[in-house]
Amino acid sequence: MEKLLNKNKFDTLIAGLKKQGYKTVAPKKDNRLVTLEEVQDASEISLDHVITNNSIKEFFFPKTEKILSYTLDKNKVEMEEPKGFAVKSVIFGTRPCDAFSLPVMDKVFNWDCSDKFWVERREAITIVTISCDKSDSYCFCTSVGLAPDAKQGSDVLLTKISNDEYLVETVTEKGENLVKEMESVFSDPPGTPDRQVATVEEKFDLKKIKPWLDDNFEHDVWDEFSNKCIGCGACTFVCPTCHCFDIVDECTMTKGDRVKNWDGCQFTMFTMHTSGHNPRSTQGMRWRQRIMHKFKYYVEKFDSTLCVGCGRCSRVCPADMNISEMLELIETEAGK
Amino acid sequence: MIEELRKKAEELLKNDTVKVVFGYGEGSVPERTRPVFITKPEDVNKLTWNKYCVYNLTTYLKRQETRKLGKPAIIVKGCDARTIIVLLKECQIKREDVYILGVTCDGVGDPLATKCESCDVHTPRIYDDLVGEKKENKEVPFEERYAELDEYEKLGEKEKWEFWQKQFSKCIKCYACSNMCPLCFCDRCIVEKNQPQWIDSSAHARGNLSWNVTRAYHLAGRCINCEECQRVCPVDIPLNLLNKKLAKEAEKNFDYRPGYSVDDELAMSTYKEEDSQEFFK
Amino acid sequence: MSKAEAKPENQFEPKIIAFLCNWCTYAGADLAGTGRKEYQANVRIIKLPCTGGIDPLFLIKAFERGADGILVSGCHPGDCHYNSGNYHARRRWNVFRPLLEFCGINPDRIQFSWISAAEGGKWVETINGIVDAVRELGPFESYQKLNTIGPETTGEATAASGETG
Amino acid sequence: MSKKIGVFVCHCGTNISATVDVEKVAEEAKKNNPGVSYTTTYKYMCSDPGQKLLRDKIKEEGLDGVVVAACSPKMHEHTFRNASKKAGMNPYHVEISNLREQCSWVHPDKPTGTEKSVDLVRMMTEKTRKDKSLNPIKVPVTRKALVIGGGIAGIQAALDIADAGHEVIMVEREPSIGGHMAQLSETFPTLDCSQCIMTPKMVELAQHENIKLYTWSEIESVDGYIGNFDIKIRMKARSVDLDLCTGCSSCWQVCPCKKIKSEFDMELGNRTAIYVPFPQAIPSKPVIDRENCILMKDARKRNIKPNDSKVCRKCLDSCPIAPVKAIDYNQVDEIVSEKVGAIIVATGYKELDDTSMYGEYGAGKYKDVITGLQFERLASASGPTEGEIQRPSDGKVPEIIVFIQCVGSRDPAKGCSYCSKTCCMYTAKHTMLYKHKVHDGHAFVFYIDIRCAGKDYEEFSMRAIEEEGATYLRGRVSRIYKKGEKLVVLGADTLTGSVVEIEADMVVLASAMKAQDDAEKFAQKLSIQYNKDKFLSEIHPKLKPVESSSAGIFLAGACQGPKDIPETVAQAGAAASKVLALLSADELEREPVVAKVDRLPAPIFSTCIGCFYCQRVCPYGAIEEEDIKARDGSTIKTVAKVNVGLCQGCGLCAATCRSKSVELAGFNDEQVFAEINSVEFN
Repeated sequence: MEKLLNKNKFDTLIAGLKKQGYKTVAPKKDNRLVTLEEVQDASEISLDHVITNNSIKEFFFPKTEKILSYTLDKNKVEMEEPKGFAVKSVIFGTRPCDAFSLPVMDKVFNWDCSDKFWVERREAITIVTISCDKSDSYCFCTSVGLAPDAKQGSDVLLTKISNDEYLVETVTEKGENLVKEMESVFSDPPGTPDRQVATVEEKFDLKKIKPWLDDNFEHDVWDEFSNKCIGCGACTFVCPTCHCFDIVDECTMTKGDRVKNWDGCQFTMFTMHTSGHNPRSTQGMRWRQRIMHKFKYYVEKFDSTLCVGCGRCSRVCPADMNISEMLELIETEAGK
Repeated sequence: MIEELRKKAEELLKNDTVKVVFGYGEGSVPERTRPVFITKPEDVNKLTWNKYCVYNLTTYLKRQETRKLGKPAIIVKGCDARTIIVLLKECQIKREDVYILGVTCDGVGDPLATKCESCDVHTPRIYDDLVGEKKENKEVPFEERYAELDEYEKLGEKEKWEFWQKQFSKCIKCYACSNMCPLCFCDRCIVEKNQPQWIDSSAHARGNLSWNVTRAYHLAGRCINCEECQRVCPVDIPLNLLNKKLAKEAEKNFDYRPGYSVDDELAMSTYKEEDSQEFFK
Repeated sequence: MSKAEAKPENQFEPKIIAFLCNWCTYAGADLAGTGRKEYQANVRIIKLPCTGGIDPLFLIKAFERGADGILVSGCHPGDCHYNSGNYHARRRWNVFRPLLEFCGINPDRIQFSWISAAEGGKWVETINGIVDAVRELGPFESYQKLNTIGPETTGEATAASGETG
Repeated sequence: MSKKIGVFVCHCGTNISATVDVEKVAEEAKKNNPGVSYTTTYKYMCSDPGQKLLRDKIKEEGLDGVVVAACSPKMHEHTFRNASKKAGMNPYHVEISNLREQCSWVHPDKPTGTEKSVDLVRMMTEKTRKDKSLNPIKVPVTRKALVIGGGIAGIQAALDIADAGHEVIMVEREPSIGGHMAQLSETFPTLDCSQCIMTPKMVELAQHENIKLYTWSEIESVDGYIGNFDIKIRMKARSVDLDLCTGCSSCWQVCPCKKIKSEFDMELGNRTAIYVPFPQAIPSKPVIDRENCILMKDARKRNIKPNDSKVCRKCLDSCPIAPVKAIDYNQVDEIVSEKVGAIIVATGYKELDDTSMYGEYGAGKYKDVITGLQFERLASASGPTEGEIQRPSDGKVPEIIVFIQCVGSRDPAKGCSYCSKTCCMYTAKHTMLYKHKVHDGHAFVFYIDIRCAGKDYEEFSMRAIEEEGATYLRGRVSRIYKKGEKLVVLGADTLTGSVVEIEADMVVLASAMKAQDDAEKFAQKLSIQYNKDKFLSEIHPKLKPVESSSAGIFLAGACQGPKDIPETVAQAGAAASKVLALLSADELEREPVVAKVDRLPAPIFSTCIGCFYCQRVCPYGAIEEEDIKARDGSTIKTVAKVNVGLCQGCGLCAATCRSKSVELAGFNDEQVFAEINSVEFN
């Protein structure tokens, strides 16, 4: 289904969603940051950015989440699982790369056992994506098989066609239902809409990456490229597809919470054994792990690259390590 | 100046004074530079110097990956050189193990970094060699140096709490702040100690408050306000306000500013009988 | 008239954790007992050898565990059993206290004092003083609220900013 | 594995049970605490049957942790730990909940007291769960003592220790032992001759088979800790071989430099460049004063070895020892090492000589304004005037003499607020000595208060006034100026409210006893504390008056503060007895409440990063640096290490360590955490 949405209807749309019991999450500007967060009305929404600082990940897989509470008595333990974590919501105005991260991550959260926190939230949340009308030099979605107006992962895709108008395309049934629910704010689309979509330069050839990785577990490039890495986890935490977590118990004598927290392979402690031995003892090894996981291991296991080309890791890297540069370098090495 | 820097670096590498030069190279975009580690004289052209050289490269003195490269020459601005003084005093480096290539500086960042607005170390206070024209280190009055804090100190208790809760709630516990900080050099950070877990590793409100307060407190009397923690914070928490507040208190109460002299007593390892105790009952 | 007897119904009873040095204040608290000097029962004492051994993390943890107020007390300057422990401690509080204040924690919730082993009376006054003062301030709800990990952390963050209900 | 903890709640007669429902406390302790496997209450836990109950239950119930909820740990922690030890449990698994002093006695409302008691017991149970077995620390002891300073304090202490059969090393920086007491003429309140009682002790010391004496030597460094001090002693070049020299005196008789002010005579007499400070000196062998000897001066000037200078070799030539002369111009300082188990510091005091401080009294300007010690030398039969009281300027016997008390004492305006304690008595003595020698002379004394609080002291000072006729004037002297041959003393008599002007022939200032000039540096060398006046500090002014802040180092005499001879001797004896107790066994046992820096397996070795803040804050110098070495001998990292011999267990290091790599046993991180975490507030 195709529709047209005028910017001046945003108000009605957000208010309508609220009335229908949806929580609305949208890009909001605060100082230098544009973050996806809950909004109450359309005036809070900001669309004048390349990409939000936070990814869509945290709405399905929060940075910190209680997965269990318990009380300890002398002779028994009582456990209670959290309820009500999946809230009916709409994420409005996320980017195609972020939206695509969801089907990529569905694979890991449904593999072996299915993660109910992820699954239930996936069901409860509808994704309304806006195609990118601009990009920056960090963007490389086109190099990992996506496009600034890609539809995968979205329920509804909006694409700018004029300063005030968006072409609305429903992608899934969930999306179609949402559009129907809000029918009044949409109008019919013009016959030949002028889709304003950013161009993103293709930086490397994905096909050449994995074969090189298959052969080059040991290579000087890992250390050389990563020696400026300071070992923080910023890249993994802003990444929409990094999904490692740690589980800790936070408790007193008589009660406690079991908490799931983001963790990241770039931390020294990530692979530290109790004995003190660390199989990934240098930053070079940890950097290799990140690349290998995204472009080799995940591909082998799930037939999908664990990278959507959003470029966030490169933007936030304190030492200006740039992942697409690394991949370009691999491409060059592969060509040698 | 770039040429001079390159020449110096080349010389140092050629005559084997150092094994590696820690410097600034071109970044992925023109508005950024990135740390480079030059080990071969023929690579010195990768060195650059411009207003985007905000990094405090001394953080690489603590990392085993860069330590492995051998004795470094390190390019430092006046502010970065203060870190070196603290590192020397805190036994993290030996003076003979590092060659300090000072650069004089009029300020970095675009717009100008806050730290540069009240800079009184345009010329480094410690160096083996100096590149650039020597500049006067004019003293900046106390009030001016901490003026940034005024608007926050003025807030009421509730506003302060709400302001910081909002800031801390953004924290994702990526630890970029402490990893980037040249003075957060513990092998095992206190947040990584889990028996007992004093600071919750979770990025919830409780854990974020204790982490951010402790990180700042551990820099009391040590932080030289290079603002790297704040620069690298991916969620834009104004961390340096906390550091600056502590620097202000240390200066006010102990008349101490870290990184100005290798001979003074570290503020938090000493005391004076006349230290303030007006808040004691 | 004792405070306990005069206690009105439903009066808020603040919870105070006290970190005391073994040699002076702990002994001072004992002396108050020996002298049967009555005071309010809201304080729980944690004894350490010296105030110099109190890490600010202890205070943070005490607030996390629900304390409404904290007392840190040791030997008078010059009287430290370990010569200089209390001086080092004082230096610590000189920076830590403004830091908490800067973060919006009312400094009246943390009290520092010097109470010698001979000052049983001062101990009683100090405890009654801090209990009354904190009772006035009310429960430290804002800190205690931090303890709840909601199902939606992001939603909670918004709540903390006070913008939504 | 979880501990099995027993909780024993004491009624303390009715002291606790009257206001605390002890049964409920016991019940609650068991109810909700997985660690507690046994609880009971008992009338008197500290009684014999109470202790037996504890011992029996530890065995029967197989307890490995005990909480006794009773009185203050200051009362019976020891009792219960000992009882547990007897039952085969490590005593450091016992914790005390203070239900009496800090609860039942101060909270008369029973529900309130009970509620608090439940909390207190829970806190201690939680701590107990994290208690670790600790064993007393055994430190080997070198059964030998070092005495620093050879005045009366050092001599007395050294003799006491040596007589008890232990070796003593004595180090004195002057050429002879004897100190200030050897300079005194007579001593109060008995007026017996100082040297007559002092010199026999000096001889005894020199001849004692257990005492090794280093004179003209100073302490270079002190390392180590109680029982195990490593001492380096600098033997300053004496230029005289002590083994060869017989002390025959020929050298100093021929020395051409005869006009050097004698330190021993307080510069009122002269000595030669090669000299013994006084006839009864021990050792009675000379030393060459290198500053003033013309040969040494010449060698210095020309930068040649002294022996190559030929300016003057009179002493060498006169030395009758053959074939090798006892004089060796080229001698250099020598460093010797000694190991000792205990140290007594008896470095004494220094008489105030800062004349600039009392410019209005003309000290230093007017020759006839002298200090107390100078007067002692004038009055001494062995002094420069052979006991005649003659004024230094012209040798005239003073007819009118004025004594001014509290010069440099009790004068906050001049930065010296303390009382020198001895001046009232020695001034009274001086007036007597003066009157005994100058029968028709008149002595005036300006004083603030007369403080004569020793045995027979008051009588002594009254004798000076009533029998010897000294005129005591209560007031300060504002100025002294010269008028012809006289010194005009302008003062106030506050009792009559009048201004007094006395034309005196001589003025004696009762100068204060000050700390040695280098007391501060010296104290730092030994890591002991000192007060604002630089007197060395005892660790407790009442209960540990001879112990310094460093274990194994004791204080005797005026280095700790002004003292007279009887007090000094008593304190020296006390210090000696402390040393003897310490040296009585090959090992000493210490409480294991000490800090420890963590050690882990490779490749971490320790989480310590070696910033050494702990070392800087440690009041005891107990933190050392340890290099962690790789197999090839290279240093991997340098980390902190606690010397358990020195550590006193304050925990300052633990609270300073940012990574919490240092912990204090008995109050370790997990224990404190458990205590805080167990406070069930919400």
